[in-house]
Amino acid sequence: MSILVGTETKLVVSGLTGREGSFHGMNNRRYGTDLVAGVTPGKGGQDVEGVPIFDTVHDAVAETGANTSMIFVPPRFAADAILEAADAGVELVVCITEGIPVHDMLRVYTHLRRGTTRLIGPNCPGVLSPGKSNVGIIPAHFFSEGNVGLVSRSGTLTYQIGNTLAQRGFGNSSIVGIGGDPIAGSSFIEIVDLFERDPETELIVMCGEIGGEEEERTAEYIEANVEKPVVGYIAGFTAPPGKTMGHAGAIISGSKGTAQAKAEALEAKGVRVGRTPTQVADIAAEIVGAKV
Amino acid sequence: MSILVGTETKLVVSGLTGREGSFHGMNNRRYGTDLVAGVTPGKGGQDVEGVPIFDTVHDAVAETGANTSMIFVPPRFAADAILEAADAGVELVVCITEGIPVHDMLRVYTHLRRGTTRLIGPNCPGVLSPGKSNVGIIPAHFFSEGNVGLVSRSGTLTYQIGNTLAQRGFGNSSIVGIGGDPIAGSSFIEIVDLFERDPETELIVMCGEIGGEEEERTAEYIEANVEKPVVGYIAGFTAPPGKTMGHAGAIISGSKGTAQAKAEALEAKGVRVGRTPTQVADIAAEIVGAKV
Amino acid sequence: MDLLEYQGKELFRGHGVPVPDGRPATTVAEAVEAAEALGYPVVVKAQVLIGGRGKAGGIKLAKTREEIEEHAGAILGMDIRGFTVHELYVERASDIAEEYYAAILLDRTAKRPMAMLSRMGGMDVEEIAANDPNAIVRVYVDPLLGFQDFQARRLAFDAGIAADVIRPAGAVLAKLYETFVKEDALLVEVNPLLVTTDREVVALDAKVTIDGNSLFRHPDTAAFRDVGSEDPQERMAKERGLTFVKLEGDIGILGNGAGLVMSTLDVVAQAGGRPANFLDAGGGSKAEAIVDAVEVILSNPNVRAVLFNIFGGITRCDEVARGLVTAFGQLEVNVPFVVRLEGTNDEEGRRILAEAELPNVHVEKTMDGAAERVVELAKAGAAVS
Amino acid sequence: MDLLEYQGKELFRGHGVPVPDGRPATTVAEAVEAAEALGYPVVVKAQVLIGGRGKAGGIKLAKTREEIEEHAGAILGMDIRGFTVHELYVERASDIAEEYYAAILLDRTAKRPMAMLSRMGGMDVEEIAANDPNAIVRVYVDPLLGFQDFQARRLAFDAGIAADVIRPAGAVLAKLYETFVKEDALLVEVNPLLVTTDREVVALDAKVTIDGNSLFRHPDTAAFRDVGSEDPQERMAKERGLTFVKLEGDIGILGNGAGLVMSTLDVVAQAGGRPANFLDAGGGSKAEAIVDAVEVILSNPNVRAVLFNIFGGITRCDEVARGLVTAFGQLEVNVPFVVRLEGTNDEEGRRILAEAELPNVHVEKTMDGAAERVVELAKAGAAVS
Repeated sequence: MSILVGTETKLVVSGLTGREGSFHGMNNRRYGTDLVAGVTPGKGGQDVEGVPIFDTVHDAVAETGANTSMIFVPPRFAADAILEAADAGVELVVCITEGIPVHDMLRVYTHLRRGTTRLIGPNCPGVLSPGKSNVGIIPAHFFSEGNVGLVSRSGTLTYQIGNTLAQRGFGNSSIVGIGGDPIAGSSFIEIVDLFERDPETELIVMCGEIGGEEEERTAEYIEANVEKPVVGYIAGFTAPPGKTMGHAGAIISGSKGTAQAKAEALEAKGVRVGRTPTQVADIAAEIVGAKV
Repeated sequence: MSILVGTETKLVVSGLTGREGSFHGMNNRRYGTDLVAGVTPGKGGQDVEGVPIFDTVHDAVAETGANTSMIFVPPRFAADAILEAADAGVELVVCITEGIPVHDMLRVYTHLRRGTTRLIGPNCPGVLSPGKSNVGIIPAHFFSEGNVGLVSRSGTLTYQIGNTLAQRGFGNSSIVGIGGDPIAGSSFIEIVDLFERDPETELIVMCGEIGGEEEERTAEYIEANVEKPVVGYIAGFTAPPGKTMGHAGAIISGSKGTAQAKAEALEAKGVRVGRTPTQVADIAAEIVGAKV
Repeated sequence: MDLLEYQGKELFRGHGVPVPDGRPATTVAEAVEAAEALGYPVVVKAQVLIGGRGKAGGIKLAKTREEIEEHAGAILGMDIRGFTVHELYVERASDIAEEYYAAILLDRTAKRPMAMLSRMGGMDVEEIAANDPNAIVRVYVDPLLGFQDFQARRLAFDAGIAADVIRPAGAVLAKLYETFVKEDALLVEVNPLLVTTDREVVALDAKVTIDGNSLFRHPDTAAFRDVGSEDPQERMAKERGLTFVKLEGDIGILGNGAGLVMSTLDVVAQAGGRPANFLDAGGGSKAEAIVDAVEVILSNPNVRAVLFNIFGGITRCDEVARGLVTAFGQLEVNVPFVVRLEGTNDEEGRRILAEAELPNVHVEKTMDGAAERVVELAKAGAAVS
Repeated sequence: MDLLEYQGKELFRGHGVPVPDGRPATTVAEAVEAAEALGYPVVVKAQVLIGGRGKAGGIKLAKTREEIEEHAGAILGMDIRGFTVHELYVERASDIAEEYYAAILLDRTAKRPMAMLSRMGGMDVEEIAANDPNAIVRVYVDPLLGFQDFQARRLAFDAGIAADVIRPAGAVLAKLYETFVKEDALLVEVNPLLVTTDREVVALDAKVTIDGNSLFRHPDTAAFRDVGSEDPQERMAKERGLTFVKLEGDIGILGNGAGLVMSTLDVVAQAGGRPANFLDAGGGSKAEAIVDAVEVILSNPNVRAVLFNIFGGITRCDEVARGLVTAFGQLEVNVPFVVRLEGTNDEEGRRILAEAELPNVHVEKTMDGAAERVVELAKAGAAVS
């Protein structure tokens, strides 16, 4: 088992004919992901290394039964591509694109919340279920199958943490990068909840950052709803306070959002927090037993 | 029992300080409706015959526990008043106002569908549950408690049908005018479904009009889901075909929408249709037994 | 409220929908002036609220001053399926490469806007739709989200329009949707949506219906209201705030509430009569409205008898009775009236009528009885005349 | 992207938010010209991206030519909490009856816009909020539905603003929301939102933050970008597309990905070091980006050692190594570098570095080890100098 992507994943990539899209799409296919289609308006009927290209996601879904979409189009077209995938009935949309305007994502997020399509990202590295399927840009060769579910707001830090864990012998059920944008399609809580219900996952590692209140809210959720052990990591203890000109942000967030506050919130709810990636691996090893 | 309004109804009226609002609001109160509040921005703190007025529906709900709203504000402010009532957590909004722009209602309707507030109307006579509560402008003195649930798209025709039934000795569980606007908050199907689940209702009378496909869709729903006997009436057999300039409407509706088509659709699904109000009463009497 | 072609195109221009240059004209001289300003060739088009103008000879190409004079003169005053041509639109002629069909409308069943596109425009679209439903592709629009680029692409690819105009046609669809929303339209239809030989996408026609309830926020559109082209009786009714539709029969009908009036028409028809009109005096009808309504009904010379069918809710029957008495005092009434008053203050209303002793006014208690009586009286009137 | 007051007010004007007449100025002469054109009394205001201008003496009333000359001269070049004043805004003075506070911002937690109103504006709103959370009332806005009239009324009534300005204040809130959406703002804040003695509601200040990702559709706003008021090192980084924040320490940091860089800062701090900067070379960093990054880092004279912490995903470690070799060829490098390359093509990267035999470049395999090493080197460098 794994979460979000797996052997049943049938992937359609919006932007497969682009440089990045084809590089990572083909990378995912080489990993074993069932890449069934690409979408590029006006290139319907062509193919990329044998993968058929369609003009619309609707056509791709109708012809190939794609159930998962990866978005690799430029930021100004990405919101539309997400909406298109959702409208075509795709269950999971993984949006890699970075730099989508926040107001675009506000509309997309609010709309998607009222439907059944789940969005991961944008500005995220995607989802990897080692040994099964890779949808995104996570370098899969560092990771092997195992019992640690990893969820993170940042990209390379995810690889760093995952790699540190791997060096201690841990494999992963799934690795989910939810992205660090202000409006992310999926939250820590939702992914932690999926890991909680995933039989393969025995330990959940949650890798947060300064800003927002996601980690604090997740701490409360974990205490109330999660049986499996969770190890936390928060980046940004020495980050400079953001230069915010207005007061409005401070009014609504108060002192929340610092790494210290987040780590304390997690620890107050019984989630052990590593101060470095190495400490995270140490704690994980203590809890479920190191393999190395 | 009854549907939508009853002894548990606590009514707040938006526009209670207006001429029509106060006339009908007080009329409803005299009937026994628990009129707990009125809302008129800027008149908070005043009262109308002892009913407290608030500046916002939120205040009214917080102070009085109102669970039902009646909208009596002019058309250009009515959409906002509906949204306000829904935002304040009111369960049922009955909008009497006629002449609300269709695009306003499109937005309101789409928004409300994603929440839990039910809207009756706009441009409707409201809901009467004889002997319990009257929310709207239905002249209650013609109707008495009984076992016939009546739902209608038009106002005076409802009274006419209800009165014809009353003259045959039928009383009503509830009388619901859903309004004839292109975008009505509640459909025949929803009200028929409520009557189906209402223990007091033994017979459902559904009073439609030409235009749209509501009656046809309701016929299908009734066949599949409704056990109780339903009697139909459709107004407009001799109505002139509407003068529509464009073709688009005809393309999407085809030959649907005529009284003949609607009556046939209902009869094809086993719903008997009276050709005049008197025939409706005759059929009702045949089915459940005339009282007079 | 239906707009004439040139009015619709004025709205289109305001929202960036490309349309050929053109000018309205109400006389031959104005048409010539317009053509000279625009440059030949031009097309001169009858401005009437009915389709099939081309087949009826209401659209003509003019390459010279002589031709525009000839055509404008011929078309002005022409009768097109019952509509007299009072206005022309003179437009620069376009070089046609492709003719598509595009529309945005409110789908009452889905309670959503629907956008439609077909590559088979320029002809009778209803017929095409009947023969091949797939020829016209459709998408629903979420009114809170608005029309999305992907929906434009989907329409364009599914309709199979030319590859090189998929982008501009999509942009036009988006602007048509903007027109639909911002102008409070119920329908925005373009047939044909033209691709010129220069591969530009242009709206060659415009059929726009505006929601009358929204006119308070569209003063410019409200000013379009062209009373000149309406039936004079319907215009009189509209000016007085009454909902009136003229019919072919001889029994004048008045009721309160559209549903009740429709039902009254049906009951009269079942009794063997032929209604002369649909007239809804509205909820809460006051005495003055009744006087107006009687005047409108009697302005139709075909009327041989009149049926008042009032079920009082907000409307008070005594008000209606008073209005009728006033109307008999102010107007010359030569046909019998059957009056059925039921509901709020019905006894008072009947008392007022009885006391007024109006000539040839018959009070009936039930709708069925009233219908039978008015049919009898109309037939008797027809036999006499 | 934060806007200066006068830039924010320009956006406000475009959306109908009432603001006093005013003109920007960069010299005393321009300020005088502005004041003469506007008419005295005027207020001359320092244009800096930091609050507390008034307390710092950056806002002055001028009733005469002499006063504007004096104040403009004093404020230009003034240092306000680390920001040098390069620009002024000269504005007609307003007669103040009430001072409110209004803001629209993105609430990241709820993932919705939030509108706020308080009748206690004009002072330190953060403090008021801390003392009395109810002093500032808030509503969430559904981004698909938009800001509704009832929400404006609710804010106004709940905030307890003067009854006679509830309507105009609500209209201003609606226009601020329009500004927020149409301009792709993350924050629109007005403090004070003024009620003049004529009972007009006017935005006396404007704090607007625009989403940098949206600038492609706001060319006018993009032109506002005022590089003059930024730290020169940060400006250099921005021009080269690098995310850079200057810090107080002596260890230059480069990583790929914001999260990894933050983590690197933390690990260095845990090892006893003090980072000199945050620099994210971004995903997929190419050799040229690395050269730029090295130049930016070394432009800080405090730097005594540099840590490269790369975990290759999209970024290829060989590219990073090549970039570093190029940088050493083009730039004068006098401090030690610790380089940790892991991930995609890491062996190739380490081979390139080994072959280049760069002076004083130390390769470490783990993040912890690299952090310890760079801290040692920085301390050694500090001891030497």
